[in-house]
Amino acid sequence: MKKIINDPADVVAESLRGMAAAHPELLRVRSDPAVIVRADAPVPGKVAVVSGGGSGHEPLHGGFVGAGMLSAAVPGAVFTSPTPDAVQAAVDETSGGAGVLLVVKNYTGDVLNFETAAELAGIDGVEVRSVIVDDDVAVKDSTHTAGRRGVGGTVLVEKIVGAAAESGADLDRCEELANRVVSQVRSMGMALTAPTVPHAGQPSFDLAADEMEIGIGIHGEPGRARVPLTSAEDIVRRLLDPIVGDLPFASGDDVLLFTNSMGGTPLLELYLAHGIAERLLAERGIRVQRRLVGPYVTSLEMQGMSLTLLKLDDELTELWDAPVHTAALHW
Amino acid sequence: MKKIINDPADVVAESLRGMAAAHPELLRVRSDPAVIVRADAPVPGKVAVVSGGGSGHEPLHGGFVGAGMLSAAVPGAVFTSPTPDAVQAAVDETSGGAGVLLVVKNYTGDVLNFETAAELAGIDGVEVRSVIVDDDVAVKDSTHTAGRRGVGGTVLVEKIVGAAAESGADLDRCEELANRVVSQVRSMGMALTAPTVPHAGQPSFDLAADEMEIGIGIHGEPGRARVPLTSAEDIVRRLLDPIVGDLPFASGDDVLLFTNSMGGTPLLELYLAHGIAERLLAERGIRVQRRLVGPYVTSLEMQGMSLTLLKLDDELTELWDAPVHTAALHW
Amino acid sequence: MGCTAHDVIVALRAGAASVAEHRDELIQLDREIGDADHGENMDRGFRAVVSKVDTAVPETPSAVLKLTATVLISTVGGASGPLYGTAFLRAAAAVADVDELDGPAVAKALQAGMEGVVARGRAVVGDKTMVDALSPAVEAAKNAADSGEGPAKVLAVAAEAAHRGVQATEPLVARKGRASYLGERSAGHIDPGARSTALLLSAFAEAARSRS
Amino acid sequence: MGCTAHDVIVALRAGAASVAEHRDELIQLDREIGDADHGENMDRGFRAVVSKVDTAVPETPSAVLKLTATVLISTVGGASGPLYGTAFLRAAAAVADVDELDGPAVAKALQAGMEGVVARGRAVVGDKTMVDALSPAVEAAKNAADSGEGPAKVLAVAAEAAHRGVQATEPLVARKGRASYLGERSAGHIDPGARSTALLLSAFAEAARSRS
Ligand SMILES: Nc1ncnc2c1ncn2[C@@H]1O[C@H](COP(=O)(O)OP(=O)(O)O)[C@@H](O)[C@H]1O
Ligand SMILES: Nc1ncnc2c1ncn2[C@@H]1O[C@H](COP(=O)(O)OP(=O)(O)O)[C@@H](O)[C@H]1O
Ligand SMILES: [Mg+2]
Ligand SMILES: [Mg+2]
Ligand SMILES: [Mg+2]
Ligand SMILES: [Mg+2]
Repeated sequence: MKKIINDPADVVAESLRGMAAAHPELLRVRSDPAVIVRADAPVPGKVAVVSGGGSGHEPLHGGFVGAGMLSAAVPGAVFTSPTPDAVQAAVDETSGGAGVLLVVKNYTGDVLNFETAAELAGIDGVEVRSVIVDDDVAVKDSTHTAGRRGVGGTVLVEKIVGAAAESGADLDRCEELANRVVSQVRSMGMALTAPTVPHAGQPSFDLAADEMEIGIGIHGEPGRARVPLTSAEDIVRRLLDPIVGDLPFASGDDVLLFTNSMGGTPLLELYLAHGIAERLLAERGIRVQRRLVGPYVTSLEMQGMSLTLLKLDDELTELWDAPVHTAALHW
Repeated sequence: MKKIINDPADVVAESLRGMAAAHPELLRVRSDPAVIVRADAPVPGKVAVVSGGGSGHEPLHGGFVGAGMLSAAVPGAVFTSPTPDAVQAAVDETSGGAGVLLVVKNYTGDVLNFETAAELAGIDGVEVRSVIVDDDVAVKDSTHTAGRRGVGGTVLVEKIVGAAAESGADLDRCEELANRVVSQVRSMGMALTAPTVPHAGQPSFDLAADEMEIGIGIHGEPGRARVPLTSAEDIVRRLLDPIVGDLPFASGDDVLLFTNSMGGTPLLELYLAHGIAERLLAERGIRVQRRLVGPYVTSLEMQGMSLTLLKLDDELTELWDAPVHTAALHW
Repeated sequence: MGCTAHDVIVALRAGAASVAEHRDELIQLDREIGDADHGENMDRGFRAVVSKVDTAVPETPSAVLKLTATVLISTVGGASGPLYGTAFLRAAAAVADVDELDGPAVAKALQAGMEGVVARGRAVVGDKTMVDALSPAVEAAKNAADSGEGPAKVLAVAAEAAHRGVQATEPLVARKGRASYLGERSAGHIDPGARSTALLLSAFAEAARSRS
Repeated sequence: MGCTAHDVIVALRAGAASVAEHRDELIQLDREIGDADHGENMDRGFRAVVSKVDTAVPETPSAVLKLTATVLISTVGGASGPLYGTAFLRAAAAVADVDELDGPAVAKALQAGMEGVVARGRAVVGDKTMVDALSPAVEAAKNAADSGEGPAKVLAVAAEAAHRGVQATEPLVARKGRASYLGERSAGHIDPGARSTALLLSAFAEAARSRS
């Protein structure tokens, strides 16, 4: 295993120490349990937006803590959802009296742990609501299964609802907006290589030199299908077609296109793929009005990419454009 | 070779197309020869700051084009410096009458091609100056050799001189500032894996599972020494000691610490390393006043990192803090 | 002879040792159809349990189980943390009023534990989860307790049934948890959570046997 | 019999073909002590030269060499682009007034080319660069021309000397170009630019030979 780490057991804690050192003006980090908190939290009278999940997806979620986005992020062990006490600590640190919205990616672990935390916080008298993000069209949705995963769409939910909370929107409104984004966002990802979890010490799956995984998640879990490696043109089509077909997105729609690197894919390739996606969408008459291109929801050093499409309306566009001051998004 | 590309010969051109699509408000891309130009260039009455070099180091340089930083970036083929006609085109597109400053990384190819371009531009009546960045302490400096490479320090030069140009500083002043930064900045890098250049199709060097390269550059050229893979603590020390010893940096110095990912190293590890560097500098009484942490000068998908230290004074700090609006740096 | 609080602690230590010993195997199973952390999660959790019961010294079996639940919930994370946590919490509640666990109490605790897992995770038998190990274990335990067996025997048959349940997960297509994302590709692999359940029950049974 | 503009074009085509054929070898040499692009750079450049001389049809040897220089400068990039470009530019200037190149003219062109490389790159013999191939080639060419040899023979001895120069780069520690970053580790490898120089000279010599 080739990593710049000390003891694998200390990776998350040591990384958080570095993050705290890197961004003193944006955030503070508390430990035991670990929570990344906006520097000026709690902000009185405003809804706090809290998210979290396993570590290894950086900058998700800690890189989105700051004015206009998350009030706190709760980092679990690598690829392991955080525990309820940690989520509860985040609620305690950020609650400003106007309620707390938990943004939860739809994984059994995240849902169960955040659910428990919400119960505990409710007992303490803090009004807590949860929104479940499940944008991954690679997973078949059904009431009998765990349902779709939350992936790239999570960033868009966090940005938009964070902007609303910053502007003073109340908890009902933040919840409604978050659910609106969830209902209008779809994603799909692929991988060329597997990530290596520090405590596991070996790649999460084996992939031949001429193969790729389509419909991959962000936890090193294998994808839906293993297929021969093809061209960027083909890869982008394979991701875009199911996304567009699912909502569905139609000619004349205004959208935000988010081209995401899974970590190990260089920007050179990512922009190349983004250009193809823009062209294919233009051919369908779908109008890309906003874009985000970069490594924002990663799976350690995994090479691969995902595409996320959000149907925009004036309100969502305005909230997307609103100022944001975090380590990873800043405008 | 596992990459999200079409024909290897078209990688740079296709990537630039995607970049243009991604950032219409920041930049435009002209082709034949390829140049990434700030959207509002030329800005009359202001010094234009132009840089460039081989592609594959993204976001360097194109990601730094925009208000407060670069007026244009000239992307060569992957790891190959651009040709003089391309640099000249960048000068033509950005010259606003107050002169043009070329920020050149110290590689024989870059120096020769930019030198020729400066001559050509001079013939056309545009006043052009060059500053050579050579911050890599891994390379022994001598008048009989090619000298030190330009690496991470380049970003700091571009940011600071870009801010000065934006504020209306004249060419003399921009040149003086750029040279001041060069004289006060030092870097060193290491790698865990090799990058694969698309046209080469195989990794630039072979490295065993338990080895790392210390003193690596950003072009897939092997480093100064191949040593057994060690801990993050040891790696950071091996980079920091030569940097601190070279200028030298001393107790009481105010510095900017730039912890850079070579591309494939995840943020989780990078923050961990950054935390160690902050601690080691604090132990020496060197005061970290500003920081930059992320993948800013990369070598495709290479796993590894570099550290860059810049000695700050009030003026440099103010210029670092000045607003910047580019794809990769924005505040 | 019933199980005292001390006996339960000894059993938990044995469970923790078994989890530690099989950590890499559980990681490998989870690597195949999940995210390669189940062994690490369980090991982290049970280490914490062991170090906690060393200092806290709870006085009834129920108190030991409740402490175990709290520690697991706050250290394991992932899906298995809340699920195992709830199982121990419900087991604690089910035996709240006794000082020693006899055969029927052990069977009742197991049953309550499983009901807790189902209440939280909504999995049914055949979904390829720890429920596939728990369900036959609970049934076997109940039968043994009904025939008047003591804790050691009840746990022994439960463990045996659980291991059969583990094997039965192999051909299944997962419908719950992370493995469900794989669809058909999840078939042909054993469920890691079912495996850890069976390992724990075996360790508990062995601890009870050597005590008796 | 001297070399006309047409002959120079034929020689350049042969050079381009040789570079294309050895593209991967040059990449591999550059991979060992550089950045794995020399073969790609040269191939891109000489392809462009060939397609340019097809359309532009320059009328004198000097004009062909000058066009080659401009195309190389604007397509090769890297260190080799300006260096080879300058070499062809200076060679063009050196033979500006003749319609056909005789032996001495070829030797003069080579000499001027090398001086151009040195003027730009400031390398001396032993720095492990293309100068290590050019320098013996220039000397051999001069001697042959002085003894009255024609272009074919002048180029042949130059090529032969260049190949010896290439071999001589192997043990050297690089002091110029990208390989110099490797310090002592650059020893034990052949310099890619020296190799491409020798390949070009061989191809030019072969073209001249088959014509005569
Ligand atoms: N809904 C569920 N009901 C019961 N057990 C489940 C459920 N979801 C997951 N599990 C169990 O949890 C195990 C995985 O645990 P673990 O790897 O620690 O968590 P995660 O899946 O979050 O990485 C699975 O093997 C399965 O036995
Ligand atoms: N200063 C110099 N003088 C002469 N030749 C040089 C010099 N620097 C580099 N070279 C030649 O250029 C070759 C490398 O060319 P190339 O790989 O195309 O460019 P780059 O080094 O920019 O990647 C070297 O093998 C060497 O022969
Ligand atoms: Mg997990
Ligand atoms: Mg090069
Ligand atoms: Mg798991
Ligand atoms: Mg090269």
